[in-house]
Amino acid sequence: MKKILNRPEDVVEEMINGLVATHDNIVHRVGDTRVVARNYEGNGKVGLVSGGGSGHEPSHAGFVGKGMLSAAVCGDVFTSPTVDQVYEGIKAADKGAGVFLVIKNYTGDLINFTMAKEMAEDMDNIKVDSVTVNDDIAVEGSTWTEGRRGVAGTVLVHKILGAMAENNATLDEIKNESEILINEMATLGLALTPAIVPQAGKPGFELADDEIEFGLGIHGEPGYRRAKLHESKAMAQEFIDKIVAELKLKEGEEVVAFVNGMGGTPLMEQYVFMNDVLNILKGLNIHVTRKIIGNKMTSIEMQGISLTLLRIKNKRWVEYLDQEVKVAAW
Amino acid sequence: MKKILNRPEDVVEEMINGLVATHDNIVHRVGDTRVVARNYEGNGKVGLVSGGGSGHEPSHAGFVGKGMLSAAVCGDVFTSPTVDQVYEGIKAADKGAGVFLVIKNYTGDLINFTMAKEMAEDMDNIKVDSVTVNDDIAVEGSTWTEGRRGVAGTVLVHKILGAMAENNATLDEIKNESEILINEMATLGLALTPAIVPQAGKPGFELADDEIEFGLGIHGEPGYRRAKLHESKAMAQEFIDKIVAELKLKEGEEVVAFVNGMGGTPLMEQYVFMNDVLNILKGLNIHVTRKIIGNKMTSIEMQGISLTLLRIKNKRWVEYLDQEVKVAAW
Amino acid sequence: MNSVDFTKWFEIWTSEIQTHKIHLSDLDNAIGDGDHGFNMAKGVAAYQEAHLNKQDLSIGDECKLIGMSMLSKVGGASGPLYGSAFLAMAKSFGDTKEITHDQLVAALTAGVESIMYRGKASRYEKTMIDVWLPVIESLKQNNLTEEMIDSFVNETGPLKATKGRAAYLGDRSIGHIDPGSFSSGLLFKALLKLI
Amino acid sequence: MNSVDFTKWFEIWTSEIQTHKIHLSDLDNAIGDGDHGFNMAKGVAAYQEAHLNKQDLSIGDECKLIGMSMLSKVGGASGPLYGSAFLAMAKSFGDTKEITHDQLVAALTAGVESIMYRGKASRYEKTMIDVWLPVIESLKQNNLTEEMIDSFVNETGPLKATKGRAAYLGDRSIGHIDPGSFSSGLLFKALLKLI
Ligand SMILES: Nc1ncnc2c1ncn2[C@@H]1O[C@H](COP(=O)(O)OP(=O)(O)O)[C@@H](O)[C@H]1O
Ligand SMILES: Nc1ncnc2c1ncn2[C@@H]1O[C@H](COP(=O)(O)OP(=O)(O)O)[C@@H](O)[C@H]1O
Ligand SMILES: [Mg+2]
Ligand SMILES: [Mg+2]
Ligand SMILES: [Mg+2]
Ligand SMILES: [Mg+2]
Repeated sequence: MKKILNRPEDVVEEMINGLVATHDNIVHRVGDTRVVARNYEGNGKVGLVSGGGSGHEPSHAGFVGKGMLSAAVCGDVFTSPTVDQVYEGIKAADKGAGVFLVIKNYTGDLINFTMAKEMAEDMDNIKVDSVTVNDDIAVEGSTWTEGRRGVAGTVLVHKILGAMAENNATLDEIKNESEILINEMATLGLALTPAIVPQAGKPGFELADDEIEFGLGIHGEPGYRRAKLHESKAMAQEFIDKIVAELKLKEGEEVVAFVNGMGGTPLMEQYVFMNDVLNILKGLNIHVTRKIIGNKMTSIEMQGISLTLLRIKNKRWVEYLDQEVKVAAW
Repeated sequence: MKKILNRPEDVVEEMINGLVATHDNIVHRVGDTRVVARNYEGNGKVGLVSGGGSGHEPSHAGFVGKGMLSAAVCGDVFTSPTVDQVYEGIKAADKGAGVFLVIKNYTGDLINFTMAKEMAEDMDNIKVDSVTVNDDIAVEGSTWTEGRRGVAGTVLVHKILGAMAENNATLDEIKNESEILINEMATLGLALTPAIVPQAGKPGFELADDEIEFGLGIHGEPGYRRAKLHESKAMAQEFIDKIVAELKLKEGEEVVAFVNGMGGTPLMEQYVFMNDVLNILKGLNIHVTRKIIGNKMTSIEMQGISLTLLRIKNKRWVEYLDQEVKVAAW
Repeated sequence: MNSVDFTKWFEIWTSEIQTHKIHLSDLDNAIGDGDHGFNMAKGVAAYQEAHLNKQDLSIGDECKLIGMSMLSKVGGASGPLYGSAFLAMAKSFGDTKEITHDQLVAALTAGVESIMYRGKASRYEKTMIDVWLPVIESLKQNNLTEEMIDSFVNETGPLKATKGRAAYLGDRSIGHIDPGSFSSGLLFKALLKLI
Repeated sequence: MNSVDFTKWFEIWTSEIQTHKIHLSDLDNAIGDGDHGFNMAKGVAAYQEAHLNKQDLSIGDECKLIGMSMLSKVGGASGPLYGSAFLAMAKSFGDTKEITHDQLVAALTAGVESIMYRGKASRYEKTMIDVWLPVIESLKQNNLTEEMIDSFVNETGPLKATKGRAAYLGDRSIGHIDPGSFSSGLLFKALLKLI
């Protein structure tokens, strides 16, 4: 393991300290909790709370600030935060209009966020609601299983719901919109190299020098297919075919295209991939109204990429995406 | 070589196309040149042009836009752009008040930018001036040699001079300020893994599993020392000792601290490193007025980091750093 | 079982967890995210530390102590699942220093019900439930052996996961032992030493 | 030398550059950024292509063609250095189809002066200048041999670079042949075949 670190067990602590010191004009740490909250008060507005395991930087703390998240709860690397930490996050985010939780669909996140929600409701009378993002279509969902994982699309959910909250939407309005939103988006990712959890010290899986894995999760969970490394164009085509089929995207429809780097993949490659994505979508006569690129929902140093398409069912989503924010990483 | 690419020889073309398509609200490509220019006109203002080899994304095209660069000229990977491309960049940036070139101190950049400057002056009567950034103190400079390399500090130069240009500073004012500025900053970097130029297909150097290289250049040029991988704290200490000595930084002075990721190093590690940097500077009673972090001047997928300190000799530099910009990557 | 033995149960279990930390994470690596050993080790270490300052706890409080440790230190899926199981057991035991076999069975039943409620899972979904349920069954019939526990753990191998992180693998989860089942196996093998 | 031979010079050189592309980059890898072979190959390919549509060029125009190809396609240090050298030679030759030995020497002198002006370098700084200058010297004395050219190239090995990218290595540049000197060596060995 080659990393710029001190003791592996201190990585999350030191990272949070570095983060809040760097962005002290935007965020602060709540006491000695694992909660990064915004300096902006937003009194009377719904508070938006997200979080999950660390290792996805700039998610989620990099999206805390005016117009986006009220607080992010940072778990250990790739491990959902604990109940009491999420509970602290909810309390920090409550400004009188209730708190909305953006949960990614993993058992751990769901249980911890749900139990924290119950605590805040029962003990503090805070109105709490939530959405469970499950944009990763690599894993087939059914009501009998865990369903699909929540991955990069979560960032778009933060941005759109964050703008709504900033514009004084109510908890119910946010809840309703969130359910529409998550049904209009789909993501697929692939990895060229694995991520190494500092405390584990070794990669969670191995890939040969010419192998890639399609459909890999943001914690290195195995995907749907191993393949030989091939051209960017072909990878973009595979993703678009699957996403278009899943969303039943039709000619003339409008989408947001979000190319997300997994942490170790340079922007050079992300732009090349985006170029292929846009060319293919153009060929399908699907209009890309907004393009978003960069390392936003990462998997530590993993080399890889994901593509999220969001059908613009509501024109206001574009305005929400465009709305000014004051966060570290949008 | 494991990269998301089509044909290696097309990487710069496809990257530029992807970049201008993604950020089409901010920049455009000038004809079929390698010049990325901003959409914002800035009539009557000095045009700021930078550039160099590709592979440093988001530098330089990611900093093109209102309040920062007018145009960026993209060379082949790690290769200075040609004379005629820089000349096109100068022409695109000229809005009647002259053009200022930010050159990084490499023979190739210097020769190509200088020849292009002469062309624009002679053939188009454009007033052109320039600064040569040489912030990398890993390599000792003397008037008899090439002097020091230009590295991450260049990004701060872009931001500060860009704000000045936006505020209608003249070419002479920008030139004068630039010379003061570059003398107040120093950078040191280190690498954990090498970068691979797509057309070369193999790394330019090798590092053992537990080896790092101090003082490495942003094109993989060898640095001043190989060492065993050690703690982030110790690396931060080594950098700060050298930079403080070079800048003769004294207790009570104010600096900007810029931690730059080399492309493959995740934000997690950058924040840990920043945390150490801030702690050490605090111990020295040097005030860090602004902190900047992220992958800004990269070396493709290289894992590594650099630290730049800029002594705030002029309080307005802080305002210039804070001034709003509309670019892809600040 | 008295409170001294009861405490011993957790003592043995928590030290077994530390011993098998790497193995648990390796199991999780195959079908999850490779942290189950670290997660559990962190939780039991917190319990061990908290325990240093407590003496003569009632059986209920002992359960509460370990439950709160798991809940507030572990995160992930296993933290709140084990946490809420131990809290449910604490409630079931109440403030007592001696428990009967029936009380033990009742408390474990409350524990597994809490796991099932929180995890929205039932048997044969390749989770720790596949160890808890048959163990409780055998305890009721008073015929639980170490070999049986091992076989409950191993029987999670052929199952296809439909809950937890391993579910995302679908068929590829088949053939691997569920890490949470392994850590639960350790729990019940520790118990067996004391009853 | 007539223009047919002159064109042959560049033909041989450019094909030699293609042949040694990898070697040139490997040399650059040791003390630079590993692109000298790719840079040069790109430039000479552009020249070769541009040449297809041109016939019967004067010697000056031939130099201009290769100079512009280097200048507009190569980038880096070598592009504008070779480019401006060839352009200076074009100016020195002018519009002629036959040149004398003295004209050749004069043009090469103009070429190296342009390199020295643009690169702000002089001899013994471990650059292509260390091949150009002694080659011109020997040409003047009419005693240039292939072995001499090789030795000029090899003599850059022990030098410490003080100009170009290799200068950033300081002492670590010692012991490696300068890539630009190698490509210039190829240029003059090609010339030797025709005079
Ligand atoms: N829905 C669920 N119901 C019951 N147990 C579950 C559930 N999901 C996961 N588990 C158990 O938790 C274990 C994984 O724990 P751990 O690796 O610590 O958490 P995470 O999966 O969040 O990384 C699994 O092996 C399984 O036994
Ligand atoms: N200042 C200079 N003067 C003369 N020649 C130089 C100078 N700097 C570099 N060179 C030559 O250029 C060669 C490197 O060319 P190349 O690798 O193509 O460009 P770059 O160094 O920009 O990557 C060196 O080997 C050297 O011979
Ligand atoms: Mg986990
Ligand atoms: Mg180069
Ligand atoms: Mg796990
Ligand atoms: Mg080179």
